[in-house]
Amino acid sequence: MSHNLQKLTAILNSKAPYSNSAGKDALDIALIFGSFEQPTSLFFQGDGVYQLTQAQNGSIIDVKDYLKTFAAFEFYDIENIYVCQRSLKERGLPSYFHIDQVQVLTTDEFAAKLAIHHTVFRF
Amino acid sequence: MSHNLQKLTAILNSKAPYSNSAGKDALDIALIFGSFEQPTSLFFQGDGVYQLTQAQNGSIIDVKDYLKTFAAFEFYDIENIYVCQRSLKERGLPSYFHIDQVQVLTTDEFAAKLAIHHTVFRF
Amino acid sequence: MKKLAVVITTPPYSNLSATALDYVETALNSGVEVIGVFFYQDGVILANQQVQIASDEFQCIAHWEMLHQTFNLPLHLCITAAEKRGLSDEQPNNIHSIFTISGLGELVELANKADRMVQF
Amino acid sequence: MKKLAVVITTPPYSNLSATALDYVETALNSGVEVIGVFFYQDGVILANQQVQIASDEFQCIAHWEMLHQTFNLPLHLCITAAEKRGLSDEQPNNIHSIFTISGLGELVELANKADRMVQF
Amino acid sequence: MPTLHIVRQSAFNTNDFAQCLQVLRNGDVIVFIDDGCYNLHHKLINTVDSNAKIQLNVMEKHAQARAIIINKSLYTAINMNTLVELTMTTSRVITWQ
Amino acid sequence: MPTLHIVRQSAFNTNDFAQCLQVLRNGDVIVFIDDGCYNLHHKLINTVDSNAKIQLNVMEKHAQARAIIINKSLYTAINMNTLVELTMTTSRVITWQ
Repeated sequence: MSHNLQKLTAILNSKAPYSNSAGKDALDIALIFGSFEQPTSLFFQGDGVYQLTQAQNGSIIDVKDYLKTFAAFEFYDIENIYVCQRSLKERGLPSYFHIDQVQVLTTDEFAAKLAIHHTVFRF
Repeated sequence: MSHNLQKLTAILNSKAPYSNSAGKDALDIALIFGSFEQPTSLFFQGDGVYQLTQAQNGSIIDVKDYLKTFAAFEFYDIENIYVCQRSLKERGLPSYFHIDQVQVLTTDEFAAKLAIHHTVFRF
Repeated sequence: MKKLAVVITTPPYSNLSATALDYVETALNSGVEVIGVFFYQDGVILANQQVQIASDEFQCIAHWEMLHQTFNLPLHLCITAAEKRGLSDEQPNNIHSIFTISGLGELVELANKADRMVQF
Repeated sequence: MKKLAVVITTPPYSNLSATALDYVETALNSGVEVIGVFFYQDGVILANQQVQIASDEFQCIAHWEMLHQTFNLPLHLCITAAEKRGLSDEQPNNIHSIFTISGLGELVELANKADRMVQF
Repeated sequence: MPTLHIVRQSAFNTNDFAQCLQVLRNGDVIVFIDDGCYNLHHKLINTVDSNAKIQLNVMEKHAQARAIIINKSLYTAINMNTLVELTMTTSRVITWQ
Repeated sequence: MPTLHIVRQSAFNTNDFAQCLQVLRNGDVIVFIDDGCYNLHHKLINTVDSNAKIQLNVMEKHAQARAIIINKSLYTAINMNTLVELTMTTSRVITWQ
């Protein structure tokens, strides 16, 4: 495989975690890119921010809780994790999350960060 | 088949016609209920009102234009066709349509009509 | 006893279909007569025998099979919707045997016979 | 010449996938090098040989086959997404032969090689 | 002749709940399930006319799985048995999904 | 380094276009395709900062199929060839679907 370490990939999450499989599908991509040592950033906007909420428990509704796998991001060197402050506010959500290293960004900062990436997948 | 002519079925359309197959799936149900002589009403709300817009032409984008089949409603004795006035207004759409017999209802009237039906399918 | 019919339009890889299953199972266990479940739109994918769900994830189909057998619950597959999604009653190992191949006429029948029809 | 890769996540029974096809065909005809199309999520249903679309509706798969043959266009099927939706490379008459069975590693490869990656 | 409205979508993401509110009638019953539970904290909920005697219910386990706090002075937390009962005691069901 | 935003959903139905607007930067390019064409008549379009030099394009045949009138003083009607070109001349693509 040809490596180009300059090529940055962003995964933009826009769906809530359980009713839709988009979050899991995006996670699978993130982990593969991580395991191939591709620099990858995660963005959470809109209902996607619900994927970061503390104290969720999918097992209550028979979901294998893929959110727990988020703890592995560090192992995969996925260290750039950004959440949209405005989306949090609109939903009355606090700025603490079930994983560390989440950076809360204003819309301008969020837009600027997204714009340094070469590829953006949105789920 | 047991017939119960008192049982009224409503089909509530909420999706625009082309990008989503919901409109076609709803139409198939309407025509089957019609062919079994079941009293059936059609409701259009939200982006569903776009299914009634005049001068659309799916063939431009390779869609077999199921909207043309709406002309068959009369033949199937589907005569109660209701559209939400508020949804039209929000979208800047006029009150004329590609089929006759469409009744434009205020939200209260729309809600009242819906509430006389025994079964409501929403697509 | 009141009669219930259910239409399922959500795919098996979404948790929405687990909710539908939960609802039907609860109805059956509380003594409601469920006269049939009709699978339409993406709901039909459940009937594909080749669907592979990781073994540590919720096995929806095994649960439906149990309900079908325990309560003699009719599971109707809309064949038109199924064919659009690659299911075929002409291929071996394709449509799970707990499903009855049906058309939309069956939905008319269910709507007629049921006291209440619910979509999931 | 710039290299393009495309990811398709929308199902064949939606007009959204016809747009994706139109985009890829236009790119190929205008001389862009399309290094691969990767089918993911509901996009994988296109690869199911048993999909039956009424003969008077747009035959998406026939068109993809033509592009595959004319331009030697690689069509990658994400097997994990496919298995969730009832496709199987262990069954006969199941996955259309124009598709290459792939994993998400192929998407990494495409993202790396392409100058631009577009999702449809 | 109340209608049971089963709301399954987040109003932050789609227009479905807004459409549901447009057809609400006095005495109707709402049950928030699945992603519909997010609507407990959406401003649209404040547009429900308090004189219209709308029953607001939440599927407790669906809210709990999502770590959504239920204000029990506003919402009744229910289980699946209650949803089945409500299906039978109301006159029709509309699922907003 | 402009971003190409491909908008495929109606803002009357989902929140996607609103999210797109939140990440718009000066000089970005929007193309409305599929149901995204309905956004030409959505009030959100008025929130696009006229000083930000955002290019607004519409896939002409997608609008035409839907009988959507294109105000050509505001929008550039394009074909699929132009979308392919825009993909290559901008720096990245985000698809809002």
